[in-house]
Amino acid sequence: MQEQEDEQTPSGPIAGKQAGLILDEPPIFERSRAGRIGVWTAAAPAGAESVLPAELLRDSVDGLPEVSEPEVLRHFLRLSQWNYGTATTFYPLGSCTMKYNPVVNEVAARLAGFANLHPFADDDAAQGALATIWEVERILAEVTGMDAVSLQPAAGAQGELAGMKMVRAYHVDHGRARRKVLIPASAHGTNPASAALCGYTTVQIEGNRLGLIEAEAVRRAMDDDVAALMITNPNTLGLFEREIVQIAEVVHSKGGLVYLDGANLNALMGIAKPAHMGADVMQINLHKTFSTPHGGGGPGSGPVAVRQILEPYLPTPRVVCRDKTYAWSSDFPKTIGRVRSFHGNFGMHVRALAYMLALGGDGLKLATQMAVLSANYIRKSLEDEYHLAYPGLCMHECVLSDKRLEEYGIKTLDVAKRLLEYGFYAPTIYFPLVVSGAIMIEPTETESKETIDEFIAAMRAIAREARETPDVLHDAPRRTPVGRLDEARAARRPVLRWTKPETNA
Amino acid sequence: MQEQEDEQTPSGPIAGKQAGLILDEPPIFERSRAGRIGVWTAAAPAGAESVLPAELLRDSVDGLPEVSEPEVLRHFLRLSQWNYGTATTFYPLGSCTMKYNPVVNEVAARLAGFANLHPFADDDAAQGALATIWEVERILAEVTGMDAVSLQPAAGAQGELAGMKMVRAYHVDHGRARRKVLIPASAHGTNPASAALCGYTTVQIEGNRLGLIEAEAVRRAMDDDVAALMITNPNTLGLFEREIVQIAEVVHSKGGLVYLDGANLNALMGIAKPAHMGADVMQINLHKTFSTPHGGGGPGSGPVAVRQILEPYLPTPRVVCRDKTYAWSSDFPKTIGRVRSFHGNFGMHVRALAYMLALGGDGLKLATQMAVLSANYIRKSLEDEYHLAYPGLCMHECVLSDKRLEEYGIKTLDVAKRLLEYGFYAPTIYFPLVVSGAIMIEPTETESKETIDEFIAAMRAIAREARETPDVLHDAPRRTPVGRLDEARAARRPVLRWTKPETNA
Amino acid sequence: MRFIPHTADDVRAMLDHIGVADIDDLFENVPIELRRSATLALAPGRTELEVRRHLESLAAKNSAAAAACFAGAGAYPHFVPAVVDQILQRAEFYSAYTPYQPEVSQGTLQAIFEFQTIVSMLLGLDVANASMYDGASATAEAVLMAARVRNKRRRVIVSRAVHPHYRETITTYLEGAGLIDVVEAPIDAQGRTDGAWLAQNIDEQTAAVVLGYPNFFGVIEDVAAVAAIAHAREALVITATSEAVALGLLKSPGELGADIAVAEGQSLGIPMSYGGPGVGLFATRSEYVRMMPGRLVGEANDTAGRRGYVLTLATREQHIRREKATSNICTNQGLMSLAFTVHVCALGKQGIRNVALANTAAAHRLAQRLGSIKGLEVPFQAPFFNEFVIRGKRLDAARAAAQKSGLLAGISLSRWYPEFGDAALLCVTEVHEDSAIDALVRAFETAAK
Amino acid sequence: MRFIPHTADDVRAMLDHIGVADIDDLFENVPIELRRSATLALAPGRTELEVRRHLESLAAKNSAAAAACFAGAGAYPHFVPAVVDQILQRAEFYSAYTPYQPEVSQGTLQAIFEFQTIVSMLLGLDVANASMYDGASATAEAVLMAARVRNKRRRVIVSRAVHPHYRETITTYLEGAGLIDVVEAPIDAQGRTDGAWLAQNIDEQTAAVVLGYPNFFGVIEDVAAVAAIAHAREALVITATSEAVALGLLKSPGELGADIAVAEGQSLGIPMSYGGPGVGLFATRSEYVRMMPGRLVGEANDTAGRRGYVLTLATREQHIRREKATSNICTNQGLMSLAFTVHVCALGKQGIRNVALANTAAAHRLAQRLGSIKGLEVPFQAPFFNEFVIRGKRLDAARAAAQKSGLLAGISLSRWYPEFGDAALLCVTEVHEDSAIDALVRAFETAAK
Ligand SMILES: Cc1ncc(COP(=O)(O)O)c(C=O)c1O
Ligand SMILES: Cc1ncc(COP(=O)(O)O)c(C=O)c1O
Repeated sequence: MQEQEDEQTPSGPIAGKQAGLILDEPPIFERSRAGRIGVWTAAAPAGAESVLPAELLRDSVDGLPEVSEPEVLRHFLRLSQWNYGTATTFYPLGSCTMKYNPVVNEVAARLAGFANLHPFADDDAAQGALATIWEVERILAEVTGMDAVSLQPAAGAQGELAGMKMVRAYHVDHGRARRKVLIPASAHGTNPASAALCGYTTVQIEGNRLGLIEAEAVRRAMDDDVAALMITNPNTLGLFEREIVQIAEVVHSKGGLVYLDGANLNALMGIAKPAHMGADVMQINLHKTFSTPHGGGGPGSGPVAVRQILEPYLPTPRVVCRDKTYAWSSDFPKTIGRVRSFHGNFGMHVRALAYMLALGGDGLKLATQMAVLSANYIRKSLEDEYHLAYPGLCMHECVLSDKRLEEYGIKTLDVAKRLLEYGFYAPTIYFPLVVSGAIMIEPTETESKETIDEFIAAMRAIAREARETPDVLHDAPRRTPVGRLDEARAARRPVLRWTKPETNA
Repeated sequence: MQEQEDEQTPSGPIAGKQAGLILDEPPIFERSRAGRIGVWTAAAPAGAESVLPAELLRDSVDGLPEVSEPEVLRHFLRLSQWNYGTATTFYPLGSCTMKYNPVVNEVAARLAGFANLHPFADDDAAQGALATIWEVERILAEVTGMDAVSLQPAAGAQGELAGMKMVRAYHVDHGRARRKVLIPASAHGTNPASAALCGYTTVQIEGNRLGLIEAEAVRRAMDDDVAALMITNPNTLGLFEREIVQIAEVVHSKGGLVYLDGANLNALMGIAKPAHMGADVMQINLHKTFSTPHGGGGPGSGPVAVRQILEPYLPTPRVVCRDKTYAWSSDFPKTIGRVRSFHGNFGMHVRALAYMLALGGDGLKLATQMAVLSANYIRKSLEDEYHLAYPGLCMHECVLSDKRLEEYGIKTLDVAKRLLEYGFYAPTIYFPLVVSGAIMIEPTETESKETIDEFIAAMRAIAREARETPDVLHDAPRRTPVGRLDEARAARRPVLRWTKPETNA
Repeated sequence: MRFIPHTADDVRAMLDHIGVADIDDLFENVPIELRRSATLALAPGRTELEVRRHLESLAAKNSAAAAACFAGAGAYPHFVPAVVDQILQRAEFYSAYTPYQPEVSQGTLQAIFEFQTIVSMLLGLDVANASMYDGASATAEAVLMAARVRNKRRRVIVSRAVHPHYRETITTYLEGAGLIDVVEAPIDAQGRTDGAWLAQNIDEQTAAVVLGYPNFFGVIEDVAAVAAIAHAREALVITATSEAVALGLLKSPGELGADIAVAEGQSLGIPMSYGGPGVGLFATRSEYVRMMPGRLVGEANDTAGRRGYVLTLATREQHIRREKATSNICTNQGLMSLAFTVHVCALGKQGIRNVALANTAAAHRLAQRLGSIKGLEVPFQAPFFNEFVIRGKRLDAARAAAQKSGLLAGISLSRWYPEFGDAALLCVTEVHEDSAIDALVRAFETAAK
Repeated sequence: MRFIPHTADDVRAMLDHIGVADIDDLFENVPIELRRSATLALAPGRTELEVRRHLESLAAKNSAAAAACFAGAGAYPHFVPAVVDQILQRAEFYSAYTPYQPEVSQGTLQAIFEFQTIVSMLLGLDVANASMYDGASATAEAVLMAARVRNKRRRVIVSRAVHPHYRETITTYLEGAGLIDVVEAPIDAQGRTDGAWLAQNIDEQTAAVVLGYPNFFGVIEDVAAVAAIAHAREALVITATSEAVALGLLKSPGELGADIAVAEGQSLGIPMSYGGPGVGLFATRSEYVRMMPGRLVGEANDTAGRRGYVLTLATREQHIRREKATSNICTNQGLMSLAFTVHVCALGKQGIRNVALANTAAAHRLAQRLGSIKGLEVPFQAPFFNEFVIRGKRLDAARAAAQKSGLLAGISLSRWYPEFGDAALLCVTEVHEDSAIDALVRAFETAAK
């Protein structure tokens, strides 16, 4: 059975090697043995136990593992090998911009002058860090056309939160907060969630049959109780909102603001600036467009950029520059305040700067061009085999669906699981919600044509398998470290932490 | 078939996971596309092409790959995942002391103050490096009991070469070079090869039925044309040469010298000092006993240590210390000269020092004790299922053989290949040559009892399989990235470099 | 370009396949006016060597990074064993996304499951999430969650001894998000939150009370006493810990009665890095699990019964629930939670306690030495962990003098607590060598003369 | 102990299973007198923090490491892109042994196969081995191999312009190993090996002639001319390159007629690290492959026809052939060959040429500037790569002055070449910034006044 499957596997990352060995590794607590230690800390100084009143102290933390350093290293090395990452294979996860993470960024962020710097160091003893933040802000302003930037937010969603808090502060300042925020149906979940966190009611705007928001639709929904439109451009269908300028005019004409979700900035560098589209405020995901690693779910960095009218509301403190000397300033009375401690995920700022300098203006534009080229190439190569949600040119990603596979009993999930067996990570699936069974593919500019061709071949083979041997897809993946996991049961009876097996207790 | 096999697999590193995915990767030349580049070097300065006469220059190097940085990283990451290493699994390779390589060693060797130091830096601007070498020499002298040490040799075999060159220089100095070197039959191949490189004829000494060299056997072979005895202690059977002191006396009584192969020093720290055994000269493999990584075949470091009578012959330059100031000195007229450039594999000296300091005297002794304990535990746990080459206590390793499996058509090679499938690297096999079908197991002190128990269980299961389902062994390994490779054919028609496939040419 | 593999031939072939003449044609849906004005006035790309030199020169301008750092206040200098970064540099970890496809993300998932387990052990609560951005936003999220749990109540009491950044973040997060008042609880003479005030002010309108543990002054709050009061009025107790090492020694928040406990995990495994990235820890009682913000990883079995891990209870989250989600958080601090996990595993049960003991002993020794200098005093008598306040007339001069000798001699408190006058918060950990501590004492002695 | 997992319980259980009472009983075969005197007078173990501090303090005492290094002479300051070390830090690579079990060592094996391919391309010869210790010992092994190939000949000619360490190593290796004389070929006025002398002295007793390429003075030898002479007398030509970057620009040794070409690979991917570890490159014509020293990796197929790699032609080696082996080498420089491979792949065809061009252009510019300073001269007129000799009366003073400004201003030649008087060897590479070059010129100008 296994072998039969193998034969059906076309060329691609997994061709040419045997099934391979995965070394197993239990939760580290099961490796624990009383008395082992992984870092040899100096013995606690004599008398240390009695420095604090005994009633304040706990016993040693029950359950923490006791393992030697070799075991710690081996444990996490084995775990790491169960992951796919962009560094090991193509990771066409739509909306996530899984581009290559340059190694030099990692070196830069680890320089002692950055890594060992306390956030409350005096400004004059931290000029390099301040300059780093300042340079990143300037470059982001240039790329987006916006007037001012704060790097404080920790990720895209927090950038949205900061942005929408500013929208709110602006309106409060101009009379009243207003109550509604318009959000296209295709928007990312963080958009409505962030708006709600600011106390706004969300009003959904539907796209037209081309997947686009029409100025007319916005006009219909727009009134003077609308604080803002939160729009993603290119949108999550990978399409450029062609009426964006008119849409912004509609919003502005009623005193509303335009929040632009900048998660898809990788499609725009050197091509179009959000400020020119009419955006008043946007977040930028450094971990998407500017190559800082996703880290298995963070840390990210979600700078928020604004036009002049919103600048007074930016989070504080902000870097100011006088006579080539940088300083933190909190002297912005209208600020929304802070959204987190210190100065943001500074380590990510360093990495982003390294990337920006490496590419330069031309390189950033080239990145956008090649990302869009690759996405269109994939779209064109798959639209005969898969239903393309919306026809025509796409930007940096394209959205297919399982529509044509349904008749064979195949769902998007099956396609995704089978792709894993071909040695590729899966595209984003079932998002955006407006496309039933969405398969959202974002190649980025850092993948070679050969890799993309292998991916296309795999996708085409899977479409064929769907028609001819659908069970191969239903049973997939069989060659990954584990097979399909029972998520429904996991949610019904959540086991969210390790506990000692009863028998050992 | 595959699945049937799975069921026979007992608990151990591979239990509990599916077969797993290995991502394939061709030779990097097949990834090459004209115009790609992985490091963006500055364009050659204008006119650079004409700085040198054109007839001296080659075209760009034909065949070198052209790949982007993401492809370079991905290529080598995938390759790395096809390897077992001590960091990922138990690696009981006898005679190689595959102990844990502490991570802090790697950090230390990469400190800019070491990594960026030019070997011809003035001594006063390199005091830290000189002190590092000095400290390592002092600690090695203490562990071995020897009087002086040179860290110049690049690996164990080069340490042997330096040592035997010194033996020769000594004898030349004392009249004549002599012509013969006595070497036990169980010795490592580098011993006779090193002796031969010094112009010596080797005379083989057989061990007794306990696997040991008897003083009497040495006496019989010893005459005044014998320059030295090269002896390994503990020997490659993992046995301590009990008559070592008497043996040395025999050799010395005829004016010969005793070369001790110190590759097995991990069995001796704090237990017995080679100098006290009568050794005049020895090499130490820092990459075995002192935890510097083996690196897939180096770099190693093979310091040579001597008693006073041989000190004048040590390689130069040597570190000397006056008033707490260190300097290189070549003022040793009787030196054998240098065996390589500069000061040895200095990066390995830094790592070894980090290790020595971490363990300290007590820790080094504990390492030896636990290494010997683990080896005996394995021996005791397997001697009923496998033929034990020599009975009784062993030191840091034990040698089994395939004697009892022959009747089932199973050879040592089959056992080794099946072990790979169980998730373990194989022991050293077919060495030492004096044991037919040798299986030489060295656990070292850095493996936990649980891991050793898993290994024992696997070995016992394999012995059972040999009797019951021998084909499972013959067919092994089937779950590694490739199966058994045709080594005979590879040697008959050697393909030692990549060439463009004819069709693409 | 070294990160972009497309050759001229590739581009041509791809354009042909798509059926467009050139790259610009791909952007025809972008209005031409936008395209015309999109030029980037940025320098051209640089070689890796140039990039590295530029960043190195910036790093070199942070002289404070080379100082012996006696500053804590939310970011702590601790020793991180090399094994931690060895793991963080595994590209399979750092270059993966949030583990949406569990079959090829078991490494990340199991590591998070271990993280959740460790966090719940340290905080003494049933369940922990996969991380929040940092201690400050985790505290704000805890307050929001408390307001959901006690959704009829309109008030949250936050101790003035909670880290000022955490308090500011609470304020920002709460502004506009429902109609909840934040009331500040005062500090008593011992540096603790004023118990008497709390006894009077926690009422039926109070959803939760937030304490630092230890608080911003390093002082160990009497959480149990506060919890007794709060629980009597069915208010929740939230503790916020910015020095996670303390959790290796002090009674856990859960044991003392906290209903939600959050922390900043930077102290364990993560360099200070000018304040970020760190990692927010978030734990609570299992009865509240469906009200929690953030991702959760749970155990699951595959079709063959193998143990594995998946993202679970996602119906709380923004990508499913959108405006009704428990939080807007999406990307969290994944890799930093791994750093935390590796460090705690390497320390283990024994090691974390040893480090905590070494910290508190060293801090108390220094407090004693400084307190005995004429003109200086340690104003708060309540037990503290590894930070303490020192007060004195010439303190700023002393700190400036220390700085000249390469010491970062604590943080001045006046910007947040003008009422304390000349006061500084000092921190001592296992990284401080005797020589640096002696130098600090000397600098203070000299300035006091 | 943090690297040793055995608990007291483990030890007890293992001893019981073995059937001995205590640890000492395991050593009963070791004579008691030896055991009694084996105590180690060494300090107790240290924590990781202490170890790191100690090593950091030693590293800090190497002030030369921070200098702008204009010294080459066998070890070269080059830029190493970060991707190289990222790969070297993969524990699967660094913690593996020589790939004895090919099925679980394909990573190492394929990387070596790629290394062999790249080395043979760079050196322009058919076949390269898996590495030697360094350039010096590779040269000595080449001489030994030539003596095997021409096993009736008794003489080897080594140019005086070959790196002094390489020459010394040849002498050491040859001493006693057969009866081969090493004869030194003189240098001509251009800094090249004296061609006329060679024409006269290469004879039927000459097994091989060894040239530096470039030679120790950076000068590009006329290998083709020497090869013509040598081959006419059936002597082999060996070239030794210590600056491997030159191979990206200069005609390959193989193309020029070398029969064996060796090199030190440190320049590509490996920090100077006080001179080691580097990596020795070794290549020759395929007809001599069975006479080669060192390991070889070859392509092979598995039982299912899959492509894979194995150690091959091991019958040349010590572990099979023992005293009849072609060399005693066992452990080589595996991980450094990987560094070399990764760096060359990252540079690629274009990049390596660009770097080489940048090097030679910068070196020539500096030579010109220095040569035009009064009192200084560039004595050799032959073309050079990135190193050149400079001579002048007050040179040592100039170099000392430069050192004060943080420059390592080349290597004095007098210890090896007293005949040159006050002369130094300078090296310029892509790492030298204009500011450092200007500072060097200024220091020399000032001293010349
Ligand atoms: C379109 C869009 N908006 C917002 C976000 C939220 O960004 P983050 O995950 O950094 O919080 C994402 C990320 O997935 C996104 O794809
Ligand atoms: C007993 C013995 N001697 C000598 C050597 C040679 O050491 P190296 O490989 O460092 O040259 C070895 C290594 O395998 C060995 O095991």
